[in-house]
Amino acid sequence: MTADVIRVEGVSKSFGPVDALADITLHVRRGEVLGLIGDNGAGKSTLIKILTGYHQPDGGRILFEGEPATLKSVVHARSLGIETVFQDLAMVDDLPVYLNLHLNRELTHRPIPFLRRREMKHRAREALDSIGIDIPSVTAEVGMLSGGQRQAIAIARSVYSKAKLLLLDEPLAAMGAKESALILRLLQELKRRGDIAIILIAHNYGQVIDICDRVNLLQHGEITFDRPAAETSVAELLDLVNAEYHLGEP
Amino acid sequence: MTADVIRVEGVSKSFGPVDALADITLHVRRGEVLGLIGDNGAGKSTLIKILTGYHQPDGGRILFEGEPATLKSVVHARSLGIETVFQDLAMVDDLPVYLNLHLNRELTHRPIPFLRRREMKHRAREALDSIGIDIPSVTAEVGMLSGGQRQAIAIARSVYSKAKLLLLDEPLAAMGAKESALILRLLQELKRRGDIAIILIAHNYGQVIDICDRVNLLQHGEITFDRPAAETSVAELLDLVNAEYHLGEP
Amino acid sequence: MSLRSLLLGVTRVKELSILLVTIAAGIYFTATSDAFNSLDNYQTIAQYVAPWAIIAAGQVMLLICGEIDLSAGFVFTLAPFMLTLFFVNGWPLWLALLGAIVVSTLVGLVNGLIRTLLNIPSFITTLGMAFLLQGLVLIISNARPVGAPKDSWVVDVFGGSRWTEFLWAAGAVVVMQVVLSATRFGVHTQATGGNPVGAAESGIPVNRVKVVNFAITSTLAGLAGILQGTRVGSYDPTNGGFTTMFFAVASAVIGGTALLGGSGTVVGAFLGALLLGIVFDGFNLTGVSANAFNVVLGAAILVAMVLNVTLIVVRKRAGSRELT
Amino acid sequence: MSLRSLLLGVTRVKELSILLVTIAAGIYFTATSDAFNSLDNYQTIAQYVAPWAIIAAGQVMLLICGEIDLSAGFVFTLAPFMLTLFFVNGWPLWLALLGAIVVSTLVGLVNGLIRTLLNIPSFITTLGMAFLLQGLVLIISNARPVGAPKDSWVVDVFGGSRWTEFLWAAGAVVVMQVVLSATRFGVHTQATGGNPVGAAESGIPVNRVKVVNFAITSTLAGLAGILQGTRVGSYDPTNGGFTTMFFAVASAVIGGTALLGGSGTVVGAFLGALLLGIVFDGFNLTGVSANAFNVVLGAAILVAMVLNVTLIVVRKRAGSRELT
Amino acid sequence: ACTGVQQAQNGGRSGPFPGNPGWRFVFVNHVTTNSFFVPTRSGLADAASLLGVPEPQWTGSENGNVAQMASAMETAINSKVDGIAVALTDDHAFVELTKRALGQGIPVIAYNASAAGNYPLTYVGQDLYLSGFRMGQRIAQKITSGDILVGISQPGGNNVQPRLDGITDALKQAAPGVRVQSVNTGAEQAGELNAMTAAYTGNTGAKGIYAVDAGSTAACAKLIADRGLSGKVGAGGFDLLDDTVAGVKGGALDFTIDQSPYLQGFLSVLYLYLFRLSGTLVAPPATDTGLTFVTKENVGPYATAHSRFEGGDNKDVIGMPGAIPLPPASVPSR
Ligand SMILES: Nc1ncnc2c1ncn2[C@@H]1O[C@H](COP(=O)(O)OP(=O)(O)OP(=O)(O)O)[C@@H](O)[C@H]1O
Ligand SMILES: Nc1ncnc2c1ncn2[C@@H]1O[C@H](COP(=O)(O)OP(=O)(O)OP(=O)(O)O)[C@@H](O)[C@H]1O
Ligand SMILES: [Mg+2]
Ligand SMILES: [Mg+2]
Repeated sequence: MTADVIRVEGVSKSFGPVDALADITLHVRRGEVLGLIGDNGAGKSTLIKILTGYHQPDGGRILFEGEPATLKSVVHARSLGIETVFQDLAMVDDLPVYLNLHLNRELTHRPIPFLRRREMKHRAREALDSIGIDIPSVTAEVGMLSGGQRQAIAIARSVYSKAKLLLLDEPLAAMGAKESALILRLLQELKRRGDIAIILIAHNYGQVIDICDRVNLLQHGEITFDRPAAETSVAELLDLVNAEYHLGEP
Repeated sequence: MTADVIRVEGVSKSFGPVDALADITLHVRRGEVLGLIGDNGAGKSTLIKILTGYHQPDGGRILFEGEPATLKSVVHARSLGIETVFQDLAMVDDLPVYLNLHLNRELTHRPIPFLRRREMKHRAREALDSIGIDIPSVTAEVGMLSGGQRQAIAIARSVYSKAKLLLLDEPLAAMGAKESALILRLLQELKRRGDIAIILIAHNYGQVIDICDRVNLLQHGEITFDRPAAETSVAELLDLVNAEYHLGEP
Repeated sequence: MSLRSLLLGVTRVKELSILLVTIAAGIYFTATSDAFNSLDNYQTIAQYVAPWAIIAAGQVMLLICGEIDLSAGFVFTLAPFMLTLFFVNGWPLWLALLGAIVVSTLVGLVNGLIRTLLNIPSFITTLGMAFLLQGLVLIISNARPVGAPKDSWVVDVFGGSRWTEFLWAAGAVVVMQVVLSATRFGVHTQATGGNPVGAAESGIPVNRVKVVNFAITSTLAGLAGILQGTRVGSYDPTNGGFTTMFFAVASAVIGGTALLGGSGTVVGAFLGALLLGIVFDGFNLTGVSANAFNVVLGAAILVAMVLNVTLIVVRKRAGSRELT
Repeated sequence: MSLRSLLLGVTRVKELSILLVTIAAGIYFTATSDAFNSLDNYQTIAQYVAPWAIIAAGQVMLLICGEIDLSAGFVFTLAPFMLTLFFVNGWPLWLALLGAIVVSTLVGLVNGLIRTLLNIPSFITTLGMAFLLQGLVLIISNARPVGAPKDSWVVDVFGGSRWTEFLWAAGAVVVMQVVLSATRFGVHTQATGGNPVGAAESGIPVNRVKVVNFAITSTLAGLAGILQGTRVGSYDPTNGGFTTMFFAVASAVIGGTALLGGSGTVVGAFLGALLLGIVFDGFNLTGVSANAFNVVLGAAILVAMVLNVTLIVVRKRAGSRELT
Repeated sequence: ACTGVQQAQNGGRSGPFPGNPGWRFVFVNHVTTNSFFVPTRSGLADAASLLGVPEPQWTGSENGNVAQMASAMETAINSKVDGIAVALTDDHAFVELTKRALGQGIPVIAYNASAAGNYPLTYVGQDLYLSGFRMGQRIAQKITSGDILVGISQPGGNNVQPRLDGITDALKQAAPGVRVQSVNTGAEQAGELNAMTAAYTGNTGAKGIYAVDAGSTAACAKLIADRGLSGKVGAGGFDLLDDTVAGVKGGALDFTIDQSPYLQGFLSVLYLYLFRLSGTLVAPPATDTGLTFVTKENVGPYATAHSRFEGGDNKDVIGMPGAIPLPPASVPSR
């Protein structure tokens, strides 16, 4: 059993009057996929944005690889090996696909740091093909693409980085069935390699149970449920989220 | 058996080099929910944008309530009774929730056409409550809300209009399990009333089969499959979309 | 308790911080110059403020929907000469004035149509229009100032009598603020600037919204030009121009309007103009000479904005703390 | 076949349409004036173009990342006087020039820091800075022009010798275009303007990108001011200012830079400046009189843009048809 | 950088005169930052220093904006200054203000530009239109037919447009064969050179190259030097920028016009001071500050002295020439 890649202890965060996170404690180990579920507006994205250095927590502490870490900025978090697919995707519409794929990680020549456009295009093509998404051209501007195509680019961007911790905020929301399956297989592949920890946010509990090792439920700003995926079921999760809801009933 | 609310005959659309739609023929009857499925980038959103008057088709024709109709603009389509939830949601981040809910349908006093803000807030509150989404305040700016909260507002906006044809482009993509269930129930309610036709785009085939009367599959710019929902299954749909994919395999 | 909630309500008013900065400027000049607080001086300040405030009332709308009108300053210059042209051709004064205003509106309409139909950026459209109008003024006026008409009720109402120019400014600000915040058109203007695609998808006629706002801005600029010329008693081909447009836009931005569209208030722009007017008048009053004037003006603008931003942060914090 | 694919490639070049418009303007003036095509006249055009092109090379970067520098014109004015100040205080000329450039860079740095740290809109930050610098120039120069230094290799290199000013402009354009399109910094600039939140989420230091671009713009503006003053042989406190800034921004926008950020090219801005230079020179050449000049100028800008937009549409259509 | 330190304290006395409470005078100007008025500001500062009053405020508009000037004058009245000197560049805008100032016991005199139908106590300066008219007459002595180029920095600008009008009118009378082609040169010196160069390139047959503002005049000189046109075309203009003086000296320009801007500042302050000191008894006289054509003959001191009286830095006594060139013959007043 390997050590925790990240540990969150008692983290809280408010936006003015809105208390998004009250007291969050969770952890993920290397080679583990943690599923994070919860209602809309529960605070899942807020937690991810804290772990990725985009927001600063109001209270609590974060341990990265056992060391207390203040995630000052996205650059800082990334320098530690934390990669994110944001729910809003962080795409620049005016830039072509291959540059979005390499955003802030552009390849350059040495010693003169000019862009290696050809190589980036090539790599972009490869990355997207391996995800199995059909994108007309890697030089197309991202603003023209369909919702699922954009999401695929965002995922490819993070998955092909050498991250220690991968944060995925609803990566499959706009993905078709075929594409979802391919991406889930990709995550499984990453998991098998065993050198990465993953936190996955999703509203599709079937997918969560399929891919995740453990499931955490975020309610009222706290983690109210933490169980291995093998020991729970879609039905139980749905019951937890909403007692009135019954599976199967339309 | 009631007449078709809308009939699409041989519609095509290209964006420069990209042929998004080749030759689309489909129809929906009053009181019917049509599920439209297909890969990412298949052209589903493009078709919706044509039906809603936002794009103009390159070829083919559209019959609305039996009459050939040129959907000149969104205003025009809406004046005919066509309402849409766009995949990109069409939210104005700087405006508060209740104004987004009433966008281009603001309530005004008579004879002086000042805004009836109080009433709009009230109605917004009601509409959102009935969907069961938890939004801190209807006067909050939409830009601050979570992905699911934004989507709920877009849905509430269209569902509470008096539409004859309701177009929903992945309305549940970012919705939590609880919220999805509530919205599906809402659609069922609308369907029961029988005076509206609905086209629903979704990647979750379980939901599609649950709620829809009929399923159409959009592939390579054409409708390649048209079957009552009762006569198909998630497994069949998945097989159709991708022969290599097998349900249950992770 | 009621006082507390009142205070709480006040902290939520967007224009509070710029109001406080304006008051601070007033206090500063009261302390440094005896003559600052006199009716006469208030009038002088009002004279600075009025044209900027009137034009800004339109520019705010344009900026909110993501456009800008660089030609407004030259419509300001042109309108009085159009009035004169009609007047000397025998139209009654009130009709000549109306005619000049209509011409101003038409200029805005043309700006808007070029912008939306031909899809040329407003910066260039209105820059071209600005030069065109400037040249036109010179040709019409033969590059010479002419006296404003006199001795008519029209003159008295439109700038001739004391304070009338400022009253028009106040009226324009109130009307435009109401249009912005209490009508569908105002909401559509905000939506057009905030998310053009989304607004169009919702069926808002974004192009029409823009054209109307161009027309409004131009109309107000023409009115402002006539008012100022009539107050001064002289129509001058070098009045207005880019300088006036600049200060109007600056008023809007100081008052909290985003240059990139989406948000802003007309009252804020008025306070921005008031702040600039107080600063101009105050430094003239305390005897700052021309060479040093701009240093002081520039520094004052920067200090005022730093103060403003600080106050906004404080206000937001106070507001949210109370709410929690 | 190869010709066809060449043609196809050409239609995809963004700057093609504005290039065609510029060529059209050149043809027009060739037809109307015998003197247009002469080396002497090319030099005059180059003198118009150089300052606008140099400043625009920076402004394009700023506009792309969603900012604007209104003070660039006054850095242009200030730099020669800083040079003089250092020079008369005994510094060698090359060091004085370097010092003046460094001061320009610092002004940009301050603009950028105020903009990003205090979060004051760049329109106001740089407007305040513009007035401040203008005042400073007037005080330093006592509102009087001074002769530029003479008889030094430094003078010859920096504007003194024929065409050197234009060569610097060409150099600035090439360097900045390379920075924009071939370096990470360029991509980050585009990302910062295109989606500030997304860029920040990707870890791009958006504030630093902005500050650097402010510094670049100011540096180039200072250089342009020194070059022009040295070419003319006189440093004048009325040079530069809002007019020069305006034409630089107009060059950028004519050349296809979006005022709201996200996209643009330096080469396009250069072509925009060239078009403006040809128009200015051409109309003076054909003897348009002073009063009518601006009418013609404004109309020419509008016509050129209409042509440009038409060509863009045609180009896009041609490009896509070929590809299908 | 400004003078003014020595007048920081209010009030003072000077020579035989009694002390004064530190009278504040204000100059309202139409182009406050124009280099033409640098000597004017030296003059008013010198007079103030001499008389023991604070240095007068120099305000108005930077670009001829009449409304802005009116506001500046109004501010001066509001703050109850002790005297106003205003350049009356507009016939209408300053009438009420002048009346109001006089009504409140604030003396008003006009300097540099005057207007009909107004009530300043006096006028110190040279008529803008007249200076243009005289220049036109001078041009007519040399050129009787063909085109001439006349650069103007700001068409409609009330410091330059009247001069252009004067030239045009004078030529219509004295040399109707001359066609005036005005050139819009813009306010900045470098642009002025470009515009004049382009205009000449397009009309190389032009018989003369003239200008009505300081910057354009300097541009004319530079253009003629650049293109080696000295002596081939008529040329001239206004004011005394370095390039202009060098141009006159080198023969590029036939003349330039000096309007004694120093005296416009100096005398205005002196008149206001005496008027106050004497309780209106010393009424200010109307003063023509003269219009001197600076030509190759009398350019000497202009070129070498860098005198403060003409906008330079030199505060020393300037040596007299051995002989004084004859001024124009006096004209009997009747
Ligand atoms: N920048 C912000 N300013 C103010 N409120 C915010 C901000 N960001 C988030 N919130 C609020 O905090 C709460 C949590 O939002 P968050 O985006 O974390 O939810 P979520 O769990 O990701 O929901 P979803 O499943 O819908 O994406 C919401 O009520 C939201 O409105
Ligand atoms: N405005 C546009 N310009 C150019 N290409 C476009 C434009 N809009 C869509 N496309 C292209 O058309 C194709 C169909 O896009 P569309 O958005 O209709 O797909 P979709 O079926 O809705 O996919 P998804 O499930 O991912 O939302 C895509 O390849 C997309 O890149
Ligand atoms: Mg979320
Ligand atoms: Mg879609």
